[in-house]
Amino acid sequence: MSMHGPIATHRSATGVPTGRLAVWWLMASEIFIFGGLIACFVLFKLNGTPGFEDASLTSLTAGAVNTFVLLTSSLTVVLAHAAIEKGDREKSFLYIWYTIGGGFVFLGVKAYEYTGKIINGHIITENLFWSFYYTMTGLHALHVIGGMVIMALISFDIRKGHNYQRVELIGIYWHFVDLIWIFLFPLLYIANF
Amino acid sequence: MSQAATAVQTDTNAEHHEELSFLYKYILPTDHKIIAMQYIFTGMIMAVIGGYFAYAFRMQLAFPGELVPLYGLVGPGEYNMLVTNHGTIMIFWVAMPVLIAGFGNYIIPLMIGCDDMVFPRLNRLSYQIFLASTLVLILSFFVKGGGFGGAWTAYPPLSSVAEYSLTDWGASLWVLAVALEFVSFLLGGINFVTTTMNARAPGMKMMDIPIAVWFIVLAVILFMASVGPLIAGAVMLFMDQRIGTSFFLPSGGGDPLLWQHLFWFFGHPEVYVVLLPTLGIVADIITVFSRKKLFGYKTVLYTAFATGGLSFVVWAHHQFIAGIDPRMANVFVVTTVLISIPLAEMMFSYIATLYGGSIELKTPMLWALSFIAAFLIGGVTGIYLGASALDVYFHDSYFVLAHFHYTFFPITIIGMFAAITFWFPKMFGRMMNDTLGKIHFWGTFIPFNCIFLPLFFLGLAGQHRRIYNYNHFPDLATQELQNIRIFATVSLIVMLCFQLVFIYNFFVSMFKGKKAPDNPWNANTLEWSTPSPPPHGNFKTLPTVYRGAYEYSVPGREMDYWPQNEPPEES
Amino acid sequence: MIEYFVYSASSFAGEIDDLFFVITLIIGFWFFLTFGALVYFIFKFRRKDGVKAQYITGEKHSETKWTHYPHFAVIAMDVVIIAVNILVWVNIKQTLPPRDNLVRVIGQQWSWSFIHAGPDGELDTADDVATVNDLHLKIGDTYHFELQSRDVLHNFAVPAFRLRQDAVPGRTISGWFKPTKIGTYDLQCAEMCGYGHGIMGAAVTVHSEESYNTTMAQIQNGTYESHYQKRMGTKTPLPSYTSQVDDEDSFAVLLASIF
Amino acid sequence: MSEAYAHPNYVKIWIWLLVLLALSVAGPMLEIPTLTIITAFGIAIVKAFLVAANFMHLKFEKKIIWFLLLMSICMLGVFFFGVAPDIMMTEGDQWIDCIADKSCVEQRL
Repeated sequence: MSMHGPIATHRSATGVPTGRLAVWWLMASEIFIFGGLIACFVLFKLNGTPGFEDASLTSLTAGAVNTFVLLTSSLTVVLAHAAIEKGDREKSFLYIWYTIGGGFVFLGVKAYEYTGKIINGHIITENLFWSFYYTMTGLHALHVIGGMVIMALISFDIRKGHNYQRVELIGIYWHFVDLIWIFLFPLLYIANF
Repeated sequence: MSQAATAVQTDTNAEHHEELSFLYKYILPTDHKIIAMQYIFTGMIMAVIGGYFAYAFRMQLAFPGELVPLYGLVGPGEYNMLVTNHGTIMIFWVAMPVLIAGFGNYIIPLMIGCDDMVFPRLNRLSYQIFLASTLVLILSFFVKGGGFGGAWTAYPPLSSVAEYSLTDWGASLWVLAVALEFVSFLLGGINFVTTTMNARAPGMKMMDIPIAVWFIVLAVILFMASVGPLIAGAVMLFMDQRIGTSFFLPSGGGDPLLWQHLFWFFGHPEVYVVLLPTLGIVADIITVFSRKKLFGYKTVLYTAFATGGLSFVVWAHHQFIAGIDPRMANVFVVTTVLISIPLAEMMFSYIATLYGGSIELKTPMLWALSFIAAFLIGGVTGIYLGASALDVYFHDSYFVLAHFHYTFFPITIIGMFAAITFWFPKMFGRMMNDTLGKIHFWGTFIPFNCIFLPLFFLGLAGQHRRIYNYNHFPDLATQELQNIRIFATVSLIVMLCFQLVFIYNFFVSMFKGKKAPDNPWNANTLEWSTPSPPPHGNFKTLPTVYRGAYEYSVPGREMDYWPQNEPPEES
Repeated sequence: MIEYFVYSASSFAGEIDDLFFVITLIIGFWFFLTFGALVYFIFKFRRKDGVKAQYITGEKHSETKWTHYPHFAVIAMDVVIIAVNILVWVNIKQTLPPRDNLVRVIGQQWSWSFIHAGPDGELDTADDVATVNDLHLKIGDTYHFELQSRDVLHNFAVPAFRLRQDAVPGRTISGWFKPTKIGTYDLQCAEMCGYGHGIMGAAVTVHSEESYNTTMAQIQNGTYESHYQKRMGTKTPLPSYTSQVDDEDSFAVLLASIF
Repeated sequence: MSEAYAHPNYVKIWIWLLVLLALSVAGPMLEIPTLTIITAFGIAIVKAFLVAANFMHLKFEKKIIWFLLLMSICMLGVFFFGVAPDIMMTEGDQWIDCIADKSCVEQRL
């Protein structure tokens, strides 16, 4: 969607702008990737595989703090979108950087949590629960990092005054990352029976 | 995006597309046509590798223990590696890039009348990821221990534990290559679907889209909806291999059957992912060369929807005897056999399209008709395997092998040749030699049947797949069965030799062929309304569509075709 | 039709052969019908100068009936196939008839171990008889098998019995068969299991009662000569048989002797 | 951005989300397993819906997007229930023995 993009990009036979439609398709395929992992986790958990009682060892506080951080960053990114719609570039820029800051806090808490677990000997190969724990949260953290990088690029772009619609697109992606966490939180931190 | 709703509809787009340097035109292109060529050529190179592998292991089967000319000795480990990578390459690196990514890229923007994909740079990125996956796969043949040899289904624990597979890095690189390839096609797929949904020419309604585009998009949607769990599974398998987790290892609480489910939940829709584009291309070709409207456009479309939907609920028929719950098998038998209904109806519609036509047997038409004939055999033999009780006998036998080669060969190879011979004039602006094309056709189609028809009988005789030397099984080491194996191998060599005719024809026609007119086949769809080859930006003036894609031989018109973009006469 | 190629040596082999026959009839009918129509149309409607193709949309009822009626017929025949198949399947895999005898089959890379239950009909007792790559069965007995794997997936496949079942590590899968024909048959591993997959065979011998008892006694005395090895030694040499194959053979025998 | 729609009050939604979060954290403290499942997963679904509908503007989105997302979730459901009988009902190696006993099969069916 550069300035010289093809005409095709600006057509909209469905009524949904092309960029947003593509992001929704991306979200649909991400549902399958995370959904597949979560489905496997649930299958093993309901099957009573030994090791899944270790869910009680995860830190509920850390999980809750991270949920809070992600929910708040979701708020800021949607406010960034609202601001850019009014044409307020500087405010939008600021809100995007609040969101990125939220991402850093999230990763910090995550790192603290991982450290604590590894010191206590709960490494990825200990049992199936910890394998799933590190795989799922790790994949999620990769999505967080990816989102932060893209957001940083976009923030400078909009300050220069182009590609405003991308704020909404990265917003949808960020909310999706938030949604995944909303489901990972009860699975990994709360349901410890 | 503010101009999105009010897209400038018929501006001349020449000023967007200034001349590009060689680097940006051919190496880092954003033009969908060049990217399509990149996919097609990469796919064809991989097809040569896959064919070479087939040659090596078929020689070993016919003359066990002998040195294979141009290869050397095929030992058991090498044999496993050859069959595994033959399967992987032919499905993931030939069928998918050529038919979906290659021809999808080429014909979607042209057929729906826009100047490019909606995300040209995403398109380039997805090709580059694909190329990386190709290189990773090729690299995996040369690491210590050799390429992965655990069958293309990669069932753990064999694939996840190096001590069992004896291919430590070969297996990991294989998983990595496949996962990269999936990511590439996910990105490409998003592009295809969005393009078709949003960037259609003004006036083109859903029911005016050519079947080829419909089917490629359906295939992409099937792919996107099925591949997710397998990407998750590939991550898990990779971690089993390299980190030592035990998602699929019973000793650590995991379950090997889980991978089979993840794999086949993707693997069965994948069959339809590669099938649908060819069916669509064939539909377009038979209408053009029989000068007929497609029989029951909507019926064909709905049968494809039904097939696609059903394909998601049949996956466990690959696992009837894999230790799944036997009661679940009954459910999957019902869904599997049900899939014959929409596919049969679709085939009936295709054949009915020929009725009352004016059939001209040009090379593309020969390929298209031979596809229908060969796919009929592949389709009906699938019924045997969908029946769980017969699967008890046929599972992993040569019957299965012959069956899916009777589907995959028509899909991949015949479909590829049909598409190439049909769109060659558009791609390169020159005609292919029809006589050489026909020689190549008969030289491919007859040996193809000679290879795979006998294998059905080997399957009936209880011969198993993936065994490098049948001398170890006294029941199978009889002279009669060995004669069949030799016959199949000789046919294969004959077929491979005839491919030289194609390669000669392809390259000579590309540079020295007769100049092609804009619309050599008198076809209706939009790609034929632009010069051959289309310039960067495709159309001088972006077209407007007035009618469906298959208005051939309309009564009361002098011409027997009626291009989609021709304005209706004032009356 | 399968019988033409392979002995049918178990009680349910006939059912599977019949199912094959039923399906062959049905799909043969459809195949020749559609294939005939295809070929006929190609020859009948060739391009002739001055003859224009007909304009048929395929959307009117008078036209769609040509594809719809056959497709209803396909549904009817599908129901037949499903019904016959489920009858056979339920018999083979879903019900377990009372057993006369028991054998444990253990697959590993790349050989088969068999533990015959012995006279008492129970496993894990003192009279168990263990063999490698040699399964001995008594004709007419209904056998239950317990299928296990030590490492990767294997498949317990005896074509003459029309029997096939994956061995999954971590699970014990049971099933049944009833040999009905005396003779020695191939057992092949039918699931890719690595380097030696191509040599992972065994000999299944169906004995009369008398010969079964003799063989079992011989095994316990240690005077038994492996059927598997005898069989591998007497196979018909092929035209291109070379010394390399012999090397592989001895490898197989070596492997067999280890376990 | 061409479509004009009123922005919902995002801060209000956010406060709701935080309340729900507090509830789901408080849920397990009562130590009633059934209640925990309801608070944990029920609330997760409500939260997900709130985020999707308001923050992601699904409320204002075309029906086709809903269809797309629901289709994904349905397919996951198909996957889960197709796999569940094999992976979950194994209980080690007992299930085939259960098949062996005919009365047991009838009970299960």
